[in-house]
Amino acid sequence: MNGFAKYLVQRLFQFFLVIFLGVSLAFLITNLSPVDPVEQSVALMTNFGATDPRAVELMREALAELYGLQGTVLDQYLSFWGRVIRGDFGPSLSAFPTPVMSLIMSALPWTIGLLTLALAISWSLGNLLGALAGYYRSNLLLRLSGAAVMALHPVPAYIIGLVLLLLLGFIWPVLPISGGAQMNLQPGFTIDYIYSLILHGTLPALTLVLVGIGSWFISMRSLVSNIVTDDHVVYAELGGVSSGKIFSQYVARNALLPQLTGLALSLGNVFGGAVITEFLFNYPGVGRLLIQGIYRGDYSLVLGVTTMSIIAVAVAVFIIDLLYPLIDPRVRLS
Amino acid sequence: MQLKKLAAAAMAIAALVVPVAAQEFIAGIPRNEALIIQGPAAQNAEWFNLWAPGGGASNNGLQQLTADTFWFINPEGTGDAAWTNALASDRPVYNDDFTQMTVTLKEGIFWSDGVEFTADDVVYTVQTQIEHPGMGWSAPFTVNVDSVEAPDRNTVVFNLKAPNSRFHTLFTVRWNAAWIMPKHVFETVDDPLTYNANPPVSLSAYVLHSYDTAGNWVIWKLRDDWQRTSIGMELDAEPQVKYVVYRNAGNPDARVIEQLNHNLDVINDIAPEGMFTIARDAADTTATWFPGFPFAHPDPTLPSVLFNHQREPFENKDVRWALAMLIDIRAVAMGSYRGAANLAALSTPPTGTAVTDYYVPMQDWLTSFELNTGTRTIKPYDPTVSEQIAALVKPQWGDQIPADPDQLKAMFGHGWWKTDATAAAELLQKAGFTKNGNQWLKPDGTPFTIKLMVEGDAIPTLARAGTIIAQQWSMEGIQTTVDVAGPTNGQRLGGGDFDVAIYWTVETWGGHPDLSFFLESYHSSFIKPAGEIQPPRNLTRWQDERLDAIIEANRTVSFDAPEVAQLGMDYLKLAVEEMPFIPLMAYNKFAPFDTTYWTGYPSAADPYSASGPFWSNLRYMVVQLEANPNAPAAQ
Amino acid sequence: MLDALATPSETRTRPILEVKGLKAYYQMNYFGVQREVRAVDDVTMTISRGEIYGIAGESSSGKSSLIKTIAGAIRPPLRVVEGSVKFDFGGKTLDVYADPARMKAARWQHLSYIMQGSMNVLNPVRKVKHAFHDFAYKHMSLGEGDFRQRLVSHLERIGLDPRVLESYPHQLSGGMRQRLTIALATVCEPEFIIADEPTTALDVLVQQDVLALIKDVQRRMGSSIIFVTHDMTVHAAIADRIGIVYAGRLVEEGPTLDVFQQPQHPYTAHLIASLPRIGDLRKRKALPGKPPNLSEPPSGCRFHPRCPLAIDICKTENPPLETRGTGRVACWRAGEVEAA
Amino acid sequence: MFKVLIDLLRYNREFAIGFVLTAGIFLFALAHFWAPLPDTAIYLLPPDMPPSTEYWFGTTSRGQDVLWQMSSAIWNTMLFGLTVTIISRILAVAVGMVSGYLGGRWDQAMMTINDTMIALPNIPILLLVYFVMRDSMSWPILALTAALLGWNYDARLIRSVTLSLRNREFTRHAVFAGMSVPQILVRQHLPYVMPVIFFTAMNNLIWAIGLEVTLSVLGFSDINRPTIGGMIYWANQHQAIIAGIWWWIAFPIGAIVLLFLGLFLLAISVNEYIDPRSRLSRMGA
Repeated sequence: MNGFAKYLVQRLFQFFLVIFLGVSLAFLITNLSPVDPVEQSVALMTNFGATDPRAVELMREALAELYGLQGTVLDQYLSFWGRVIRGDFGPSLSAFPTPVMSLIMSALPWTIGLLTLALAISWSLGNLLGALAGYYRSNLLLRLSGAAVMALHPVPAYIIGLVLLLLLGFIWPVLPISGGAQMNLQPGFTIDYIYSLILHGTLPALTLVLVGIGSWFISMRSLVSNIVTDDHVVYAELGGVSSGKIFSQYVARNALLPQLTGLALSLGNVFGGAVITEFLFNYPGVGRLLIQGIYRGDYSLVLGVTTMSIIAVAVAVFIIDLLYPLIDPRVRLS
Repeated sequence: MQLKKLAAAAMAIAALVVPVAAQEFIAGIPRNEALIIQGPAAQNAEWFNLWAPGGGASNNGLQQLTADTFWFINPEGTGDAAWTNALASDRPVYNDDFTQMTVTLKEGIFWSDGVEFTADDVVYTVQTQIEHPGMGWSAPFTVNVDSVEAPDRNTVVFNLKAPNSRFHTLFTVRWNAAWIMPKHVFETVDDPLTYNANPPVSLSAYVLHSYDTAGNWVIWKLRDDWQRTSIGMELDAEPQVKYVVYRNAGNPDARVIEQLNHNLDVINDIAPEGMFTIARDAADTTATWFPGFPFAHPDPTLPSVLFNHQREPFENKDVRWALAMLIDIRAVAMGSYRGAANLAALSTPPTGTAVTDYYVPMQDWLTSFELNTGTRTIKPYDPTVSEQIAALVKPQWGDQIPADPDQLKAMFGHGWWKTDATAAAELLQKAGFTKNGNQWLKPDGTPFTIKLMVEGDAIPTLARAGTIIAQQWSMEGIQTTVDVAGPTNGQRLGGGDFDVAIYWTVETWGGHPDLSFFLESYHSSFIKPAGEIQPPRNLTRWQDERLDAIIEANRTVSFDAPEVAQLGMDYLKLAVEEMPFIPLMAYNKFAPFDTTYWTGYPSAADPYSASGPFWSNLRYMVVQLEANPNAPAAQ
Repeated sequence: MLDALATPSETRTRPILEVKGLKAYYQMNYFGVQREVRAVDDVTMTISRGEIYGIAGESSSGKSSLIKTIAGAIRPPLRVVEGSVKFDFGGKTLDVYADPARMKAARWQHLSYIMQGSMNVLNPVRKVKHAFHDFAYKHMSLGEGDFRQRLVSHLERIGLDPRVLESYPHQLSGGMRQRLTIALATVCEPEFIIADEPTTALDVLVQQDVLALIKDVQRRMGSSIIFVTHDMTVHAAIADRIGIVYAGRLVEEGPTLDVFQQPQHPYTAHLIASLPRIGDLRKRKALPGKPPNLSEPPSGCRFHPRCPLAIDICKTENPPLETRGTGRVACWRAGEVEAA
Repeated sequence: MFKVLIDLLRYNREFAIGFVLTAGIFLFALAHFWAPLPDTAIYLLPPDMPPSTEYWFGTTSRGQDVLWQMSSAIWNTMLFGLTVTIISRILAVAVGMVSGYLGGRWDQAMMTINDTMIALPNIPILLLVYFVMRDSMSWPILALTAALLGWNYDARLIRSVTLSLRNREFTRHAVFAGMSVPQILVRQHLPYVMPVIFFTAMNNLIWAIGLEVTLSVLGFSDINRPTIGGMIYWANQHQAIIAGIWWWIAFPIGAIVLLFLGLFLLAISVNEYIDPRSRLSRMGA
């Protein structure tokens, strides 16, 4: 049990380190930004309509107070940590005065849902195919499907998404290409709403799946082709254990463990893919929020989203780390 | 067993795909009662307070459909037809020295919650915003208004701190204006700046029905008591549009696809190619400002080549003229708008009344205008540009291009400057520049290079114009690189952090010859030193006594006085001589309408309203639309 | 069909394992490089019922390949090129390489295998009991309960606490794991057990009782064992007969005692000579050179480059394996060898 | 090494295909030095011309020849990718080998930081950097940023290899022979790590190019400089797809996919070649 405790402590330390470095990095980068929030929103507000020149002066002073950007960089850094802990990134500039946090919170469920679904599919499918391909090396069909997913694997998410959008949204318009759910539909556990969620989620999810499945396939296949030469597998074969059982209980099962760690390590990149996909399909998630924030020069929003996504990914990784021992006895009992 | 798996997967996808048609496009709302308009991705979806910062520019229908104020000007209208009394029963009444404005209000107008609208709401609107700096219209009120009172429930009297013959323009809607606040609602909240006004009470014909917390759509529905609004009481029949849906239809491609799929009736703006695609693939279900090429609706906005007068050598008029002479406007028109541009040689948009008030009368002056290149004088104006563009686009559009020169002028503008490299060279030499090989050197001997700033994706046509002009200058020996500023564009323009930029620094009423809308801010007293933020409009920081004189004169004449147009011409002539910025064209907006469900959209032939979905005049279009009898039956 | 006619009396006398002219080579063709390693070269031998047969030889002499080939535990690039391996289970002949299906069915029921480095033969992420279930359950027609009973009693007999069934391999010591693999190999009481270096990885003390255990089990079940180890002391301890392998060939074979007392092949003599003896203080003379490269073995007798007695014929002619006294030997100068 | 290359070419189909694809595309990219027109020039050719004998891949709506645009675009994109790869390789090798060789506390500390960086989501951080740099975001800066984010995963791989070498005979000998740590790492270990570096380099290159495409497509890069992503960006600006100018998008995407495929095949075949187990089966033993 002691070893288990040690493991937990390590993971916990890692977890906090990720958050500390990530958040500091985010603050540092943003703090160098040339974007002056006050001028940003003055610009946002005076873009249209007659505005008396003298009037803008007053507006500027008023806003400087509202956004409260005083003090040295250190002060700002410390107060930023305070805000991170309180989960308060101040008001969004492009959606003033809505707090950045509430924007993120309303967007987060969409992203989490999309990612979890896509990851679940790509991870299990990729691993299944990869494992089969690694174990039954001669099977032609597996070879072909392998070639297919591997050909897709390096293609950037944006391109795959674009192609899907054209195929299923334009040339053969069968799926909604924009938004998260049908308009004017009450959110809730109704058949209609869930069905609508699935419809709108299909294209983005499919994109992420096609992007993700390749790497799982490849790593799983090589893992398996290594494991099959391990003693315990050879021995089981000499023991006359049925090949189905060997595959499931002696090969795949063991190969899944490193893949789980891989899942934790890859989350960061997966999130990146989600950003692009959400932007492409106008999916109301954190990724779209981030890109909108950038397009509108909304620095508090961009900072907020980046920080939150770093934390979110860290949390997800931590959760996986916590689950890992349940599956690998070598960590649990030692 | 693999085959089985694949087959199963295929089945699953098919199962997902097939019943899509079954799900109606908007839940619970008959498609043929709803007008679907391209909206923004509203981030503050829960926010409906128009008067607090950020709320002021919400394009999701809030100000277009629920807010109201005294007057509207239709940027497309001409003469009196352009003017609409909304909440006010009549035009503004000033005293002789323009220190007091009196407004009489219409009777029988009610808020959507049943409370009657009175002069008290107006007084409250002005006073509350003066008390709360940071509210949208606080500053102009603070600057202008000494006191405001309501002698009776239908009359409001504004006492001004200083003479201002244009004070009423604060309450006159072009794109937007100072909207009247519901006193009875805001009274009850402690801080009007943090109050999200959700759900909003409406003073106009439509009221909030439902919205997406993710900000992808807002649905407005016709008020049952629509007659009790300033717009409703003028109508003789109930508006046929029962619901207005502002939806964020995604990126430009998605917008076009959605309109082709009849899921988006009104597009705000797309690239020319998108417009042409719709015109090609859905000609018989699409209405546009011009029935054929160039399709586009010209906004009363003037994209120009802006020079930073506080950076040498752009303070030198000869340099500015030289750069103008190096532009081949035909290439710019073709490159930016594929020819569908309404060119402007004068420094005011060639739209609405400006055509009759300025462009037509000033043609002779333009043709005879002489420019001294230092070695000789030339007549740079070319009135035949529209014919030349017509010739360029004829191969693609054939019969859609008329022969009649006047029609061509309406489509492509009245004329522009000739491309004249030698004149440009002479002007540069006059300014002390020297040419070394194919590279111009500044008087101090350093190479003359330019960073040309464009905003980018937000306004693709201008970004394209920028790249072409940059190329034309580079080819003539002035190395020019395009610089995409993105969202910092506004800030950098305001801060004077640019050499040369493509943007607009001139916007007009469109429907009225008065130029004060932008000209007021051109007075030298507002010009800031480099680095500081310049108030909106005079982004080039052009400074000229003659200009100040015109502005001061304009302040003293009343809005509708005939002198206004005269002063306007003085300004335009001065602008041609000085070339403070190079006007290019009207901001042409491709806003195709889908006629599958609705007909009777405004057009060049019947310009009864602005066509931009984000313009507040849109409400006059919405209530005029007629359901298409041949529309597919509601599912 | 001959087997079918065989009478019980014959079957009892018939050897349980017959290896005829067995040749197994590593054959590689990778990136155009053609290589052939003669790991097992023309081996012929028989093992009778209830016998413990030990195979000895230096490391990389091919003895491991030989036993793998016999167990049918080889995978490419090691292939059987010639010869046959035949078992005789219950009067039925089973040709390992002719009938893989029956071979698979026979595993664990009739013959089990104890693998080299059996530290890692158990799946690290599954409890021990699953291994027993997977390997043995189908062979003994028992209900879950009875099967469980059988396991427990079997483990106890072998001296293992039945609770090990509920633990994971990494929780057990090397010795316990080795015992487990033996328990696993013997739980079905097979007629034939193949053991590849069963004790190598263990320290001396553990070695002793593992050996004792093997011998004990074998006596109780009367099954035959063939095992490989380079450790002559182990052979001395349990083998009835031993065979000496050099460079892929069987060079000498005979009853353990005779081979130890009267080695007939110079190589055997050397192996035995190099064993430490109590009270013997003479310095052992190391054998010059090292085992030949099996991909291009020396001509004639493969031992001749290192043989103190080598003569011309040894360099050219490969000596046949001939019966001599109680055993067989392949050497031109057999007999002139005397135990040092 | 060269001999190995020949062998691979002769006897490994994946490698052969991969090599041909990559080399072919590289040559095609090289051709842009002989382009008839400057690659930034626009509206010099008739726009929207479909593929024909005159314009093999057609022309863009900006009046450019898609063929020559692609040539420069691939060149610039590859240049970006290689820069990222090289910088990140240096980092990965340094960290990986040092950490692996030192082992113990150092190893733990370095790997903790390493894993931390792996857990950081790249794209948001890159976007953040772009958001800060704006138009001063030149491609070398972008490359540097990407490189700083793209080395951790491979550092882990390299470290594990070095870790295994650490306890090998020859390392001890080297230590006794009094070789300094850098000497040991460079002379003794690097040769073993080299194949891993090569393999990871391929994947990293793919990753970097994908990054370039993604960012440029969003317009988050210098739009004056033709790249694959840039081409798609401009095509989107002109709504090329729905306008039916498919060749403007299809050919660049096709090219990039081929390039990816080529690199990928190289990567896996090399991986197979260096995989100790498949090597084992080659050597026999």
